Amino acid sequence: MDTTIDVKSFAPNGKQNGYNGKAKMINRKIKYESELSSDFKETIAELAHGEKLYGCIQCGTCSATCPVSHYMDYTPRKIIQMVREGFRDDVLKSSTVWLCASCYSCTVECPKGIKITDVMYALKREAISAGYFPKRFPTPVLAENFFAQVLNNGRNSEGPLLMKMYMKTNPFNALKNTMLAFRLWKTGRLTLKTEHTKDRKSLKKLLGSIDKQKEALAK
Amino acid sequence: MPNPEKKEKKFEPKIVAFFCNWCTYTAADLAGVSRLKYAPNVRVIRIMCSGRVDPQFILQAFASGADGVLIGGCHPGDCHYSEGNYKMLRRFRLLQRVLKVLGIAEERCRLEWISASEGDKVKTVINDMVEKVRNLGPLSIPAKMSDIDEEIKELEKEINREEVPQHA
Amino acid sequence: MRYLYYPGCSLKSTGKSYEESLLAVFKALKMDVVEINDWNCCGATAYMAVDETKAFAIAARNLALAEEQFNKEEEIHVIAPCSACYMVLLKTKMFLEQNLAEKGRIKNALKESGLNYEGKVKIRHPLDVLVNDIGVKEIAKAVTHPLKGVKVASYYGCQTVRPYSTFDDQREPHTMDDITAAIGAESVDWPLKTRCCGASLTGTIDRVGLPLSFMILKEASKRRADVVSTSCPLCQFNLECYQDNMNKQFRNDIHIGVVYFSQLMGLALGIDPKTLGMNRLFVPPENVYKIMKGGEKVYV
Amino acid sequence: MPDKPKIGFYWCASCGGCEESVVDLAEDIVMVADAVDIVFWPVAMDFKKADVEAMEDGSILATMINGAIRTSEQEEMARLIRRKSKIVIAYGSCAHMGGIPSLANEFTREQILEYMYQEAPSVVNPEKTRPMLEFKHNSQTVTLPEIRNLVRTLDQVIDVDYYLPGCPPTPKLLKAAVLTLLSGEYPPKGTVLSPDEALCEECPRKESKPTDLAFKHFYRPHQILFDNKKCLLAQGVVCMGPATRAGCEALCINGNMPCSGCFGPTSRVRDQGAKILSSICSNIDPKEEIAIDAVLDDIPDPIGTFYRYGLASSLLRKKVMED
Amino acid sequence: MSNTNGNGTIKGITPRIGFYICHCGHNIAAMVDVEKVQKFVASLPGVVVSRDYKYMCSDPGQELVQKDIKELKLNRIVVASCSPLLHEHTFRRAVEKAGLNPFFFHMVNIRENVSWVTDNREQATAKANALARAAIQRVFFHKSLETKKVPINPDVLIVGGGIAGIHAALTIANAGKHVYLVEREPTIGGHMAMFDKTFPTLDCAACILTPKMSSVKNHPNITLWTYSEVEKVEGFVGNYKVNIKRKPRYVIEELCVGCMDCIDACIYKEAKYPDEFNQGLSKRKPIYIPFPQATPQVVLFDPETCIDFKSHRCKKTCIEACDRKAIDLKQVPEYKEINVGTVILATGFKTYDAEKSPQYGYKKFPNVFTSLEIERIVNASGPTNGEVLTKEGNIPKSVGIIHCVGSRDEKAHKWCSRVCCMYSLKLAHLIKEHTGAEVYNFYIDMRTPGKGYEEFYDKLMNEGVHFVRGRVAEVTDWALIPEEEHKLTIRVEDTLIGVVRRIPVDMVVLAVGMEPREDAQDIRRMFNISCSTEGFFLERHPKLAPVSTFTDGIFIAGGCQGPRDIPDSVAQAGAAAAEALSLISAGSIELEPNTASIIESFCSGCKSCIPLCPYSAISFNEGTKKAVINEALCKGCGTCVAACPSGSIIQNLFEDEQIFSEIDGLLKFAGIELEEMEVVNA
Repeated sequence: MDTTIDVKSFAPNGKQNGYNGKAKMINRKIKYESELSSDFKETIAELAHGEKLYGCIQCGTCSATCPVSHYMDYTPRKIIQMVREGFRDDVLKSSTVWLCASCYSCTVECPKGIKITDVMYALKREAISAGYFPKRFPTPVLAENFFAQVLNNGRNSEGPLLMKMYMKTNPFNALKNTMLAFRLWKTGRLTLKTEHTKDRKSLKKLLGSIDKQKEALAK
Repeated sequence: MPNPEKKEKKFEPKIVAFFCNWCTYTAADLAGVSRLKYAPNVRVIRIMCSGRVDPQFILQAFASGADGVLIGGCHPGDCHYSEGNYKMLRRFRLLQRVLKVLGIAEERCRLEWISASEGDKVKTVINDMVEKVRNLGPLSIPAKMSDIDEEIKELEKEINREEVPQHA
Repeated sequence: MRYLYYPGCSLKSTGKSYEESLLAVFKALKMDVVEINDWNCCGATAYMAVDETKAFAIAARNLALAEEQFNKEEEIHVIAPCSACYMVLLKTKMFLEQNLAEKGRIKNALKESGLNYEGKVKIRHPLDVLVNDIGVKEIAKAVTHPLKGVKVASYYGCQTVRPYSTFDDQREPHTMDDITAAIGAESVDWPLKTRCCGASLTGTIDRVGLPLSFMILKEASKRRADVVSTSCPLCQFNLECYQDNMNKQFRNDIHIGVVYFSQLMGLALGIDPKTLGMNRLFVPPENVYKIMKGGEKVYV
Repeated sequence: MPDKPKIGFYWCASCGGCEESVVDLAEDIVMVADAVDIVFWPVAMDFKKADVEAMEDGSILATMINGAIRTSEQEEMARLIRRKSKIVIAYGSCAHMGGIPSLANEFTREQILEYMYQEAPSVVNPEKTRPMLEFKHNSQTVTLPEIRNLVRTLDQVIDVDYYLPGCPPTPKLLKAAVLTLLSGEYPPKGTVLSPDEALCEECPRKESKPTDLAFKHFYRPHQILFDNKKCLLAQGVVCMGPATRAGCEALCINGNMPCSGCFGPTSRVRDQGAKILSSICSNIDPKEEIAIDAVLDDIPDPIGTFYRYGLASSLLRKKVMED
Repeated sequence: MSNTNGNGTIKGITPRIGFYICHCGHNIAAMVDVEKVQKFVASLPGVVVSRDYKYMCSDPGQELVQKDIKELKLNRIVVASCSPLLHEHTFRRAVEKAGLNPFFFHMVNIRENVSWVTDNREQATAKANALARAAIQRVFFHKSLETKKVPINPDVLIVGGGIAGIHAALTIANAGKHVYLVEREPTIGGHMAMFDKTFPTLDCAACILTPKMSSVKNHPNITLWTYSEVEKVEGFVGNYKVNIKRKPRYVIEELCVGCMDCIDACIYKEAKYPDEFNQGLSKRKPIYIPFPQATPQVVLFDPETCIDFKSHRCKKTCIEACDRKAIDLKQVPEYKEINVGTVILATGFKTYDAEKSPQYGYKKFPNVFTSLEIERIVNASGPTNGEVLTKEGNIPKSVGIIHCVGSRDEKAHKWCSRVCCMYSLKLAHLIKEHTGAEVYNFYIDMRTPGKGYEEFYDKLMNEGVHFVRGRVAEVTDWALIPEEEHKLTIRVEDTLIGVVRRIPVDMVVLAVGMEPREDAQDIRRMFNISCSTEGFFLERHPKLAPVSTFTDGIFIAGGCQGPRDIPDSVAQAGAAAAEALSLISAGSIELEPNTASIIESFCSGCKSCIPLCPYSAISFNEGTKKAVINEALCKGCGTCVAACPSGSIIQNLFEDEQIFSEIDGLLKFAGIELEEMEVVNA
């Protein structure tokens, strides 16, 4: 055991060396195999229902066709490669996952038939369960609230949903959009009333059964 | 005779396949060269043409204990001998009816067109068939026959036993 | 043929005029359309990101409800006008066909809530139904006020034609353009028919979402479109309601009507604009109204 | 007449036609009766089982058993006869291949009993009474033989030396067989005492068979009027002749009916039904599945058509009961 | 009715079987417990010796068998190794050398059928056991057979007059054998004739091809039939009968000298119809010659566009202009029947239809060209006399070349077309040379495996051509910034940098891949060969028999077998020619003796078999009233055997008893195997 080296000791802001963040321009760009997660690609392939992602030829069609890739910290192509190589933490912490607008153009264009949008969904779920998403980042908050609302009511009510999201993430934004909300209300396109299905009991049973089956499966 | 109870636990269907030399056998070779993994339950007999498959072979295979029979030939119009596969197709259609009446499920006897290039089809067809036959369970005609034939062996024993006291 | 209609949440709120105009058009074309009883949310994009099995279960509930509502012998066609609903229902159906284990799980869950799903339902987009079942010829026949001279930029958005739908070309869709032609208007040839409008981001990360919408409107104006025709409540909301925000942010002055294709159809079929929910628009399609009244177009 | 060879006849599951065929020897029967000593022939003379049991093992030269084996009694008798006879000849289609009785192998014993004693339209049996194997009456036990689960050919129960095929065998073949026995020059064991080639060889209509049949339809005998000169297959009638052993001199065809295969297959064939199926189907005209099926619909009962006499001796022997 | 008797003798012969199982290095031994199989077989009745060996096909392996045959007096041999399609002949020859009839041998395939396709060692071993047992049972019934030889007709048919067909034709003709070269188009030359320069040496394609084309035309041993198609093929190796249709040119080929006076005289003063040879980029008249070096130099009419064919009211100035009276507007198709011993198919390929990838805007934007169109444009004799211009007539300032169009794409073709990287480099060089434009190559992977190819890539990089590693998502006229206005913008991720780029260009070149011709399936049916999944003709073995097919005497060369460049096509054509010549000089070929025969004494003359034979090998002998098989015509399919209702036909190597015992061997063993597996798993 004496021979193993703690790789973290090589970090530029580690205590062992003297940089202490003074040289911010210099970023560490090395990965050790021990930092990687070898089963990550299997996990994601399973969650995304496809092993095709192993066959990525890194052509970049996904990135080029993506309408938002230029805002992403890693382009979709890079994400696929990082998934394959087990860069779990970097992938799950990336903004790419949350910027994906689910427009499916990458899935349609991929010459290898990789369902990239589904990979992104898988990564979103994985990031949420790993608790990796940024706390005040609105997309996961929206997703979670949406989830709770549909669980309870069976339907989504856009007004209350957006209100809640803005309050949780950026109350300032809510103010910015007050005017818009008012106009929507005036044209009859927005209510603060909560919509719901009639038979909420059966819905509860349905979702409860899924939970039960999952628990049984986990055992 | 393996213990039937044990057999049920790990039922591995036995499937006899007749593959035509030019298409399906070549495709099976291709599957091998491509290292495609498939269920080991199918044992192949090479014939020159699916037209050579005598319905007797299929019945014999079932009678000897096969749980399924697979016949592979060239696609219609592609037969190396121009029309042998059509001859097989016609026999197969009627044989299926005979088998049905005789209680052998349709899935146990299968005719597939697999061209020389379709190594992956060999794999999918075999896996699919093994799965379907596995779900059907063992056919085991020899075992069933020997069970039924027990009834006449019993009598034989009885006669041998009874004869002495009766006529002594 | 009877159709079932699955509105989804948006068509009951922000997309109200989509529902109003679509049902009016269906009625005008003498289609027999019934709403699914007690439907629930499709699960949509955001939901998928949290719990996939539940998302599929909740979507499958709608499919099961559809089967329950129509008898066994009948073909069950469910019209889902919202792109997201359409895509999710289609995806659920296909997924359950392919992933048998998951199908079993969901069938069990449905059974516990007193439902059963056989897999008979066909999911249809209104564009698909109108072009492939009714046919452009029938539509053209029903037109009373052809929109001659109106230049329409057909905007399909992303999820209507991809990735699972097969009724139209994924890259160069044409069904909405076929309808545009049938109602006497003219289609603008433009490359952004299926480009993402950023709807799912505009509300959350507007820095990314807004430019996407802006580029679409900009190109439509540049190509002299009088109106943008949409087939998705999210696209319509996004492209229309944020026009003020866009103009402020990109120091521009874009004012282009963004309407549902069904609203344009309704106008051509002689339906009163109010019935079509045109009064709910923030940016009324002025040029369309002007041309219909025989006036001159004005480009802003 | 101690020198005369002893001969026996016995019948199992059969219609009696085989017994009749012995009488069909006509004047030759006198020759037979002169040459041999018939020691056992229940249908014509009064014999009891005990009489046979009393005979010395191997004391009968040859016994001809006709009929399939379907009850315990028949089995018992077959075994008994086997012990008492030097040579056992399976006489007629039923003993040879199971015959028509073996079509019962398409069903289970239970199905048959249920039909016979409950479901048949002529039966009134609300109590669902069935024959019992044992019945006590006045302190006496009356027994009935048991019906077996399977109808068997004779050689599936006992060792058989020769086969005389046919339903029934022709007098000519019987006479030849008896002469062979008397000659003492026995053919190899297992021989079928009939020419080992197909019936077409001796068919009077052989000349009229065309080279190319290309079946588009099949007809059952009641569906068309046959041309009484032309090959029946050429008329679309399923004739088993090509797959059936010769020897009958085309009796049925001479009666303007197709061969139904009672002589069984040639020695090179294991399954007569499969062979005629193969031959006929290969010559069907269409190539498309749907069209092929349409032609095959003209053969509504393939088992009854191709296995009329031989289900018990076919490769599968019976309907398979899957668990 | 059992087929083998308990004491293991058949008709008085006691089989003495030798069994040999091959390890094939690790190929078999890694998955099959070879020793276990060897021991199991040793316990079977009739087996005298059972051995395993590292490589049975090696000389020592074969010698092992031969030694045993002699010393142990073996009379039956079973080898369990690879596919019989690979080594059956090897072992039969070895057995024959040891003095045993080669057909007392049987081969068990435990590599392709077992070790390579199974991932469980116990199951693989059990399967190998079953197959071996079946073979042991079967070989009991093998008989001594003689092989049959058929003579080879020395004439050769070559279908397709591209570079592969031309080279094969010249090779065979130079060897003194007669060749029929049949080409569908009015001229030979194929795709190569359309190219400008060839990579990597930049030789002018016409300069190196034209001499070969005229050699073909002038060669005494070559019968050249252009504008002709094969209609029907009958027969078999050594003796094929081929029917060929010669389409009417409406010009008598023997009389025309290619002076082109008739073309000048045509009532159309201007060319009006798209010129096929120039990819429709220029126009031709209804009477034309495809290109100046066309071989043969004979004009032809296009009846679709010639006025006289449509209205019969033309002044026929062309006929008047021809001194040699070569024009015959009443010409009808001519049918030829030839006999040849071997055939070489060199029917070539087709380029991918770029319209099927709409994201690149082919046919939508006028300045998007395919590579074949650019070949013609840069060619000095092409539609623009070698000037590279946009449709508007301007010299492009920037050109984008998009690689892999239609290749490496599940929605188009999965395969790599092999030639596009190199020809794109060549076109980049030529365009830059002609225009001085900025040239961008958009590639996924640069594939330059060939002599001098990597050096050519190197040269291009030094010439300042841009290389962007990324597959283009879209070519669009959607301008986002002023410099993109009125240009085509290419959207691509520069994957090496990790940034999405938008690059405006004046001209786009689509490097379209190679695909099988539309009628490849018809041709393959006609010649009774197979196609691989993608539709190219299937070779007998990808490595060891790359130009042979599963039908003896039919060889393939060039683009019809798969994407390849000129040097490879020529090499393959040479190989195919050598294969054909080797058959011709052997004079005859040995055939498998798997023919069928009728046992006369058993046949009842029912005629069931007669119509079933695809080769009309069965006839009815009116004298004996029995059917007879002509073994010279029989190809050994066995259909008649399966159909004979009285079991009177036997097929050598596939006799009923052989197959029945093989079935039994496979199955009887299965019971034991289950028990064995349970022991293993317990």
